[in-house]
Parts: sequence; C-alpha cells; structure tokens
Amino acid sequence: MSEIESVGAHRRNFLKSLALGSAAVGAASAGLFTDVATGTIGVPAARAAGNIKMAFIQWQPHTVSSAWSKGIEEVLKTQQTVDYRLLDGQNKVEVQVSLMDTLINEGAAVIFLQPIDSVALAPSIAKAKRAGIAVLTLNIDATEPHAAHVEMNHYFGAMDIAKALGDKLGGKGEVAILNAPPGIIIRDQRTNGFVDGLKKHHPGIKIVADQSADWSRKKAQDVATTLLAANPNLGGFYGVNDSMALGAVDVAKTKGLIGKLVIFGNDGEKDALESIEKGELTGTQYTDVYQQGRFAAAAATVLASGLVPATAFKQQGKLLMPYTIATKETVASIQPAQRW
Amino acid sequence: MNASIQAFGRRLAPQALPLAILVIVAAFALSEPAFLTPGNLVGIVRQVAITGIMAIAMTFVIMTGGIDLSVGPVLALSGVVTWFSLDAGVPLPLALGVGLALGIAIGMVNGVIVAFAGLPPIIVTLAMLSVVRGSALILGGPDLHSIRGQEAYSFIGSGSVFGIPVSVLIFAAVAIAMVFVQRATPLGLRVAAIGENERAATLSGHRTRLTKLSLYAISGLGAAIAGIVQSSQVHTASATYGEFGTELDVIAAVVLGGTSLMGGNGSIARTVMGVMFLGVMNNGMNILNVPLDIQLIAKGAIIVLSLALGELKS
Amino acid sequence: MDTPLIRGIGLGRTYGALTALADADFAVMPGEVRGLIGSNGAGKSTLIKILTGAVAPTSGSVEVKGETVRLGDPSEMIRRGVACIYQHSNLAPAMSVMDNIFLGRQPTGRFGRIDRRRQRADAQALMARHGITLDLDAAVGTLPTVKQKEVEILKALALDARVLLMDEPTGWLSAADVVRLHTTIRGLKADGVAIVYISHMLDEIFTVCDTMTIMRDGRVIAEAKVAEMTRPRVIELMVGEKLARDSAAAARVPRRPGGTGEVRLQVRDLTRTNVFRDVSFDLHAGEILCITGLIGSKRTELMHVLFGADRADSGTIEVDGRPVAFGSPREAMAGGIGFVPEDRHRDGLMLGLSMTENLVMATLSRFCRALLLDHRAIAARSTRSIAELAIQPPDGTKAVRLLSGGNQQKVLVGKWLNLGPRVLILDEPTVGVDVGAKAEIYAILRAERDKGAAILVVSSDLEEVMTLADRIAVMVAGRLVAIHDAEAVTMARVVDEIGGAA
Amino acid sequence: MTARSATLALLAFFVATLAFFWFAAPRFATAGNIENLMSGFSFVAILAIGQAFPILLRGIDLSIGAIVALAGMVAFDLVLILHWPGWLVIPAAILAATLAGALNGVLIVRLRLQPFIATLATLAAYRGLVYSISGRQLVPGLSTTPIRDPWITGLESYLDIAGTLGLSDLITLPWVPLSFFVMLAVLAGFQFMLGSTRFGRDLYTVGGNVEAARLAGIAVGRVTIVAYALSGFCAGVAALLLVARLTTATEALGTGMEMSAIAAAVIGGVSLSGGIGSLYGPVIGAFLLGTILIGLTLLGISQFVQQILTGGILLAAVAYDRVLFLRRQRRLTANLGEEA
Repeated sequence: MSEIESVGAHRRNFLKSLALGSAAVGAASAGLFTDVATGTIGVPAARAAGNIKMAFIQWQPHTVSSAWSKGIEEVLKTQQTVDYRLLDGQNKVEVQVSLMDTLINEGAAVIFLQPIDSVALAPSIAKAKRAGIAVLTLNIDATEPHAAHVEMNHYFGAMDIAKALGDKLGGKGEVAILNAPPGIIIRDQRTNGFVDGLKKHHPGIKIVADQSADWSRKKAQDVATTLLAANPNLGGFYGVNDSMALGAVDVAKTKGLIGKLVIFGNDGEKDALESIEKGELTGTQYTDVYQQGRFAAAAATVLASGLVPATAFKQQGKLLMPYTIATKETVASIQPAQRW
Repeated sequence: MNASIQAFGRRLAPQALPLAILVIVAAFALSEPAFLTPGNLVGIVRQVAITGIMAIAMTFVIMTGGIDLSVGPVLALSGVVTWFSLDAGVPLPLALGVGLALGIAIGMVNGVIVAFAGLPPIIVTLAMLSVVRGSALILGGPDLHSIRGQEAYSFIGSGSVFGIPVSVLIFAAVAIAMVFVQRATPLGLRVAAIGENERAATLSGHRTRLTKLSLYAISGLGAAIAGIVQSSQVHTASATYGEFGTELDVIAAVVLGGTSLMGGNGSIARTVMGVMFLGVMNNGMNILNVPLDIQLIAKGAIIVLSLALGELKS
Repeated sequence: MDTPLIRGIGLGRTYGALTALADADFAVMPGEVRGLIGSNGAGKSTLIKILTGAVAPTSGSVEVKGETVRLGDPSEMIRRGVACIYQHSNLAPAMSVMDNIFLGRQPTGRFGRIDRRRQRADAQALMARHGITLDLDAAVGTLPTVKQKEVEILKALALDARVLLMDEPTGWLSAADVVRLHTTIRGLKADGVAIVYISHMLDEIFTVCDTMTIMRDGRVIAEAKVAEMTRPRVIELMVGEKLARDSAAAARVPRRPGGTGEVRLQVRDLTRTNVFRDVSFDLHAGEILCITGLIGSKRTELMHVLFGADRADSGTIEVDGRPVAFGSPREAMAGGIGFVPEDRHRDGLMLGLSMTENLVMATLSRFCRALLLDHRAIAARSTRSIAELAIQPPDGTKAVRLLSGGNQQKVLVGKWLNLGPRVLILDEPTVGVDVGAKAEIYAILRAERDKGAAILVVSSDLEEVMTLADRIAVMVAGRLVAIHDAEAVTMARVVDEIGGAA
Repeated sequence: MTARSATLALLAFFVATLAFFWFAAPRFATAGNIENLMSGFSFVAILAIGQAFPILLRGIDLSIGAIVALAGMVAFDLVLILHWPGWLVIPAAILAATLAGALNGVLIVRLRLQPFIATLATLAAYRGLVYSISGRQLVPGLSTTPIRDPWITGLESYLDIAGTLGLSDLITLPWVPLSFFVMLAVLAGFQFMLGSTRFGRDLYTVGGNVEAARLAGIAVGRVTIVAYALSGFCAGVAALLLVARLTTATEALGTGMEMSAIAAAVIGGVSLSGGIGSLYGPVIGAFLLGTILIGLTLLGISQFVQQILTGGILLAAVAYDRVLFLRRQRRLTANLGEEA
C-alpha cells in the first residue's frame, strides 16, 4: 500500500526535481551564478556580510562521500564567494545532529547532508528550515520535507541488481548476501530491494545465507570463504557495498571461481569498475557521484541566492540520478573522468 | 566424593580451553559437515590471522596489567604509510620497514607514557587511539588507496606457499617467534616477573620500565604487521581500517586465552588458542547462517561462560 | 561464673597444607583485658581474624554472649559489638577522618541523608572522651601514619563495642601515646568492655593486661593471670622449651663480632630527611649484624636506601672501601648488595612462577647465552640451590605459591645467595615461618657467615636477634641508638633500649 | 580537600577554554551556540555521571553504548509497535537499561569477572539483543516513522528563559533544553546520594579500600551491583533524551559512547584507581569536550585534527591527575617528618 503511494509521490517529485535540477545545471553552465549568488535578496543580513557558507555533513569517511565532496567543490570553486567544507558524522546520528546545530548557528546558507537515518535527522532539518537554511540531502531522503534530495535510489537499484544477477544465473540457483549490521538506513533499503527484486523477477532463486561482513572487504573475504564451504552450489553473491563484493571477488580468484560465480556490488566505485572490466566482478549499480555532487552544488547555488526561501519547501524536489547497472557489457561507456 | 570431583575439575581446568574448542568443533562438524573440510579449516586460520597477530603481540602487555587500545588505528596507519611509500617508488623491503617502524614508534610512545610517566594504560592508549586515527585520516584521507602492480606486496596477503596462504604462514611465524621469545629468552621471564609481582621484579634488579616500554613497542609492531597483511589482503590501504571494536576483539582473544587483565601469568600459546576459539565460533556461526543478533548474544554469553568456568577453578 | 563476652571453641584454620591455627579455645570475660602473645606466625592474627569475621575458620565455632554466631561475616560480628583495630590500615584513604570513623554506619536522617551535624558531634565527643585530637575534615590519606592509627582506634571505639580486639595497636605510637591508649583501655575496661590486646612488647602486656593467652605454632599453649607470671616464664612458653634449648645451644655457638675484621660496608651519618638521621655503622666480612627496634623505627627504610630503592639526603656509604651511591636496586646489586625484603609475598617472590624461575630471578643475565636463556644451566643451579637449602619438596618446577612459608622463605634467600653478594641484607627473614624452618634458615645464614659473607639482618623478633646476631644494633625513631656485641648484652637491656626508655 | 580543588581547577580550565573560544571562534558567543552545547552534550554528561560509578569502584562499564541502543529500541518498540503511552514507556525503557546494568554487576560480583571483560561481553550481547528486537527490522515501514508521542518528544523542548522573564526585548538568552535540566536533576540527585548518604559513603569506601569496606560490614557485592545498575540507569535516561532528539532509535545508536563517557569521567577527575572523584567533574568534563569540539568546528579546524586534540586533552587530564597524586604523596612524607 504505502509503497505504491511512495512510488506515486516519487514520480511527481521526479518531474519537479528535473525542473529544478536542469535549471541549476543550466544556470551553472551559463555562468550566471556569481551574480545571483552575491545578490542579497532574501539572504539573511548576517550572511550577506561575508562569504556564503556551505557545508557537507557526511556519514563517515568514505569513497562515495569523498567523491560527492569533490563534485560539490568543483562547482563551488568557481564562486569566489562561497566557503565550503566537509564535516564528518563519524557514523553517529548524534554527531550529525550536533553538527547540524553548529552549522545552523553558524548561519550556513546551504547544508548538504548524507543522513544516517531518515527520521533521526528530520528534526534537525526542520530546525535548519526555520533558520532559513536550505538542506540538500544526498542519497538518503529525510522524512522532513526539505529543499532538495539528490539520490541514486537504493531500493530500486538493488531490485535491478537482483534482476541482473538473476538473469546471469538463468533464474535459478543459490545466492548469498554479504550484508552490513543494521543501523544505517542504506543497508536496509538495499537489502530489502534485493530481496524484493529476487521475489519479483526471479522467484526461483534462493537466498541461502545473509551474513554480516561489516562493510569490510577483509571480513567479506572471510565470510565469503566460509559461505562457499557451506554452500558448494552457491551461484552468486550480492555485496551491499562494492568493498564487500570485491572481497568475494578476491575469494573467487583464489578458488578459481571467476566466471562461475556471479558477484554484484553496489555503489560503482572505480576499483569495482576496473574489476568488472577485468571480468572478475559481474556488476554493480553505478552512478556518477561527481555529477551527483555537481548537481547538488548547482542546486545549492540557486537556493543560496535566496530566490527560493528554504521554508517554502512543503515537499522537496527530488533529483534522481540516473544509474546504470554496470556490467562487462556496459562498463566501457563510463568515462575515466566519471570514475571515482 | 565432592573432593574428588573438585580434584578432577582442577586437573581439567587448565585444559578447559582446548576442550571447549574440541566441543564446539565437534558440534559444528556434526551440524554442518562442510565445517571440517581442510579448505574451511585453513580458511579459519586465515580469517583469524590479523586479529591473531595483534593478540599475540598484545599478550605480553596484558600480562603486565596493561592494555593497548590503540592497535586499530595503528593497523590503518601502517597500511597507509606503506602504501604511500610504495606509491612513491620506495623499494618493497624499505616500504615495509617504514610501516613496521611506525608501529614500533607509536608503541614506544605508549610505552614511555605508561612506564615512565606512570599514567593508566587504558586512558593513554585510548588517547593514542584518537591521536593516531586523526593522524591517519589527515595523512590518507577517507579514500581507499588501491594497490596496483605490486605483485610482491600482494603476495604477502593473497599469495600462498604449498597451498597455505602466506598470511597464515606469517601468523604462524609470529606465533612461533613469540612463543620462542616467551620460553627461551630472558624477556619472557622478565615479563612473567612483572606480571606476577612488579615490585619484586624491580627489587630483583630488573629494569621493569624499560621492559614494559619494549612490550608496548611489540604490540605496536604486531598491529603494524597486521596492518600490512590486511592492506595487502584487500589490495587497498585506508585510514579507516581497523575500525572501532578491532581492539576489543583482540583483547577478548587474549583474555579467553587465560591471561587476566589484572596482569599475571599468561601464555602466547594459549592466546593462540583463544584466537582460534573465537575464529571457530565466528566461522561456525557463519557456516550455519546464524543471524547476526544471535551471533552477538552467543559471543557475549560464551565469553562470560568460559571465563566464569575459568574463575570457578580458583 | 559469668558467660564470656566472646568465646571461640576448637577453632582451626588451614591454608592448603599450612595449619595456621589448630583447635584453639579462647574466651574473654566482660571487663577483662587479655593479652595475646606469641612469636610471629604463632596464629594470633588468624585467631583475631576469625573473631572479627574477616576469615572463616575451617573448624570450630564462636559464641558472643553465649550465642553461636554466623562465621566469616564481618557485619554479623560488628552488629554483635565486636570491633577490631587491625595491624594493617583498614581505612579509605580518600575519605575524611569523620567518614572513616563511622565507616559503613554513618548516622542518617531523612531521605537517607547523612546527619553531618550529629556525626560531627559524635566524633568530637568520642575524641574528647579519649583525649585524641584530629582534623575531622582532613582526608585520611594525607595524615601521617600515627594519626591514621588514631583514626583506626576511634573507628573501633565508635562502634560502642563490647569486645575490642587490638592487633599490635602501639606499633606506630610514641611512648606518650601508648600511655594515653592504656588509659583509654582502663576506662573501657571499667565500662565492662572485653579487650584482647596483642603485642610483642611484654612491658605493655604486664602493664595493661589482667590475663594472658600464650600461643605457639598455631596452638594455645598456656593461659594465666598476669600477676602469676614472670617474664622469663612467658618467654620460655612463647618460644618453646626445645627452641629455648636450641637458643641456649645457639648461645654457645661462638659469636664472631667484628667477623674477619675486614670492613665490607661502612655507613656514615646517613640521613634521609624526615625518615632517619645520622646513622653510622660498620659491617664486617664474616659477621651477622642484627638491627632491631619497634615497627616504625625506620629500619626497613634504612635498608631501602642501602639497596638503592630510595635515596639518602646526606651521608656516605662505602662498600669494600669504595664510596657508592646507588640509584636503583640494579646498581646496588652490581655493587654487590643483596636484599631479602620483609614482605615476601609483596616484595620478594613471584608466587605464580616456579621455584627454579624464582631462584634465578635476580641473576638472569648470568644464565644467558647469546641472548637466550640457558635452561640447562638454570636447572642445574636450581637443583643445587634446592639441595643446599633443603627446600621441600625438591621439585624445581613447582609454583612457589604451593610451598609452605618456610620453604618460600628459603627460595627467597636462595635467590639472593645465588647472586653471591658482598653484603646480604635480610629484612625480617623468618616472619611467618615455622620453628623448624627458622632453625634451618639460621643455619644457612651462619654457614654463609662462616664462608665470609657480611650479613645484615633486620628483626623485631628478639629471640631471633639474641640467637642469630654477632652484634646487635638498636634503632629508635630513625636513629641508631646503640650497637652491642651479642655476647656482652642481655635481652632486658635491649628491650629497654628498644622502648626508648634508655 | 584535594578532590574539590581538582574540580575547581577543572572548572577554571573549562571557563578558560570557554573564554578562548568566546573571543576566538566566530559565532561561538551566541545564544544559539550555548543552546547547542547544552542540548548536544547533556546526554554525554549523564552518561559520564553513570560511568563515574563503576570507575569509582575501580571498574569500568564498556556496555553503556549498547545499553543506550537497547533502551532506545525498547522505547521505539513500545511506542510504535505496542502503542504504549509515553508516560509508561519512559519508566519501562529506563527499567530495561537499569536491569541491563544490574546484570553487568551480577556478572562481576557473582561470577567474579573483571569489569572490563564482563562489560565487553555484554557490549556484544546487548547489541545483539537490539538487533533482534529492532522494530525497524520487524516492521520495515517503521524505519521512516517518527515517534510522535508527546511524552517522549516533550523531552526535547526548550525553556525560553528570557521570554519567561519578559526580557526577550532586552537580551537574547539561550533557550535552555529540557535535557539540560534533566542532566541537572540527575547530577543533583546522584551527587546528593554520593556525597550525603550512607550508600554514597559506602561506595567511596568500597572504591578506596575493598578490604576495609568488607571489614566494616559493608555489603560490597550489593554496592557493586547497584553501581553498575546506576550506570545502566543513566544510559537509559540518556537514551530517552536521544530518542526525543532524534524522534527515533536506530540499531547503531550509542556506538562508541562508552569511550566519550569514560573520557569525560576521567577528565573530570574520577580516578581510575578508585574512590576519588565527584560527579561535578564528569559533567564539566563532558561539556569541556563539547566546547572544544564545537569551538574547533567553528574555527574551521578539520575533524581529523580535532581527534588528535581530543586525545591530547585526555592525556593531559590523566597527567594532571598523576601530578596531583605525586604531590599528595610528597605532602604525606613531609607530614611524617613533622611528627617524627
């Protein structure tokens, strides 16, 4: 029920976000920002005095957030008037909340946020909105409406992975999930997406094991080795992130199972793409994270102009990043500059 | 009657750990035949190698009533530093030397503060945990640094000799070397003396502070070796490796091996058993696809139970 | 006849193979002050600990006012009005004097709030009654030891105890304080309190006690009215007739004051500020010099300086005529000094390690070949030591924890003999050692002396001093007040000097 | 009274730090920032108060992070699944936390386990328990459902002091979060208990000299169990404040908090050698850490550098404690001299 609703809402938001996003990107390429951004229309007086402050609160030090930050910086660098910095949430919701508070107090114009949890950061987002700050969420949406949300959808992505993985396996066989411990919502969305995806597209495939490997390539090697011993007929692995999938690849390599095992990751980091090219990793969900960061930054500059007050967002614009399920067949289309 | 049971228990108590390992091995083997395959058994050793190396290296520290919470970030830092060295074109032995020397140096800082300034090890190494992690992140950033085209380096973690993974061989070498140090060198006796009675050791003319300093250096070295093995095993180096909790796993292994956190008698060989015990547990529960929540509860319960049994004997 | 206030019946306590107390009967009447005497290791402390509930006996029972009580539970005994002043401090150092006096039983008011005012008033009344002055708000840990002892006394008195056990209460007190304490005791006695008074100072026993119980080797040997006893008889009972004979025999052993005449250790005007002052003496090769005195007369502190564990502020030490200044035990050992500490469990042995390991602990570097331990040489050394010292059981792999006190002590002595020191210092070498082992340790020391060793013994056990010494030095409150040739001095004279009466 | 003078020295250091950032860090000296400091670190202060009890007994409690998650998840489940009213949920969650703490105490007393290892074991076990009772896993829809119970969300409210006093036109005062008052209440209650009741004295005695305590008839085992139960209780209170702040609970809640609490307690002068320290110290320690973290963030200093500085401060605190100890020792020898 609620799923269908959310999908519906999704569509509507998608249109809205397309408009917003293309406006931002268009503006960026037209080089219009400096003028707009330095304008004082709607910008609180405190902010107008100095440079505009923007900050990105990441989940924890990680390749994805690092690439986002680079993408954001690339755009913001072109603006002399923006101070941008990256803050670390240390994988703790309460740290993210405290950083939000600090940024609100500091009078940031825009906060990029990769929330650890959709609900837990909602009160902070509401508070930021009251202070006239535009919040852009990255990848994880928040239950509180906010300025914009730029995401590579995890749930649908994982469903697509399930489909691709099932196709490779010919719709039957056994697979195992290399999972992460609960506590960050990405993990739940990807797991659920994968499970639902298999149910929908390939009901013949059985998930024989779902074990935690702590997001870690090393632990994934260990767990994958063990699972292969227990399940000799195992046909594939789904790693909830690329690191864990690459751990399974490492094992497949030493056991000479490359080509026999179907291994999918999630994220699309450059090591994973390289591995796909070498024919080791079967596939991953790829999105251009730099681009995602650039979009976010572009949207941010519009928002910072104050033309659209942060409080105006009853429902955030969603910018859905196009993603591809990168496999050997498609990986070549991803340019070196797009790899992170 | 009662007395004879007690006597029996006392005779059995030192063997409690090997017996417990046998029991769980048997239990897992019965419920999942795949458990006992040679591949899986080697796999278990490979899985515990990194924790094992650190646990072995930390055993001496714990025997003297100390603790080293800083091993996680040291593991990360040594991997990152070695990677940077290799990336800069430094020859492999030198790069490894840099990584290991860094581990020793951090251990020595711990050791100097603990042994010579007399500050509590748990807080000193907790502070160092924070300092070293911050330094590693400043140095390496949040990125995963891929190790490419370094066959010799990759061999450390991923190669194998006669079918035995090199990491297992390194683990075995460290274990044998440290058992040797404990049994055959004066350092082994000096550590035991400090653990049993530090005052008496000082009054017997031992340079206890220097000894303690060297033990923290050994622990740092162990973490650095583990860091190199891990980064080689996963073909990447990152400042975020050895995440929070690594040190607790290491300490749990040492304590399960019968070394008391209050200091005192301990043995490297038994630490190896403690490591294997945890390794077998993890492996068995993975193989039986036990859900994570039950795994954690079982792990906690088993640590409590096995230590309570050990306590019962005394 | 009245019921005794406290009564132990057939009390026994064993620790592994060691019997600390066997079949002891013990009773104290209201208003009675009973002296409990016996040499070290006679079982007095064990008896006291059973009576306070600190230790559960392995056999026997305890009655308070005729009622059998639950054993091994301190709170039960406190509830029944049995209080104790222990030899070792039982205070919480970071807490105030006031809190320590009422440890565990502060008077409380509403909401469980401690009634500070009442507590203060009670404490002041208590101090006034017993003529003790203390700063009630000072943290106990910052007080000098003598004051801490007074806190202990007040803590026990504050219990309104009907039975008060005192384990060497005067060890840290000055002569004036002792007099005051005895006045307090007489006052309590008049109130009908039963008091058990443990002391090594026969003077005190004869001054303050009505009756006495004499213990030896974990047994009660005799009970008597003080008025009916004489000192020589008490000493004879304490040490036993056999040892009395032995010591008579020992007395016939030729003493060698001055040894070979060669000065091994020369100490001149050695001073450690606030600890000891102007200590001077010579120790010769081939002699045993015993330094005796009260607990707290700073003998151990003096030894720590000689062994480099502490520093002197002024004065000189020479070994074999060469001035030395040891910065650590390690240096002292290199300089030829060996030191058998007083508390073998705390400072001497690694109890969990084997006998062999302990025996070579002070000489590890000698057993190294190319950085490795020479296990064969170690085993050989250990076997030889075990044989020479007649350590039982003669099994070097056994953990020292499992040995009896006497054999533990022999291991400790053996460890230092293995060093072959120019000067061997022993601090209370026979505490907690049974009579047989004692005699053996004396024999070992004499043999070493005869081989030309210079031996310095610190002992509070006068029998030991009189038996063992070639010369006797007396230390009082950080000063060396007299040095005698053992043959030329009586025990009575030494006792007088120890008490500072001279 | 050295303990008191140490607390005063810490307070002076805290004030100096505050003063430094007041002038050096932009927007530090604002009502909003003080508000952030209070709301962001009150729960840390409560955890530090709780941690002080085990440390006073020469123990340690590593499990409080997991207990925070446990209490949080109990509250989550009771509100969102069982629909209990908030006034019932609050005591129930605190009770669960207290029991978890008491179990730590029982393991330490009855099974004679070392506190470090006992609480290390329960750290794993309680986290496992959180995963198994997690409402987010049982009913996935709940992971995006905020808690709206007024009793719980009411815990995250602010008192407008200036407004209440009718001074809002004259002066801008920080709005004081309820969590700060809760922290004050916990502090007052437990400091009263520790400083002024028999139980408090018993606790100091057990921490200072176990043997003396036993001989004084103090039930050492009971005191120990209660101390760990109190640590759990504080974790429960902190958990509710966090849940109110986040409007949800996550499975990873509280990870690593034990280390912050231990650091705050030790910086606050609670000596690891037992029996020394008050509860004011840990509270000041927690806010000192908070001040430094927020101040450095406002100064734009990288969080990686912040980690290094935090470690340095912790070292300085124990070093200072050590200096005090040595000075006490020296005074003691000097005293002995006067008597001789």
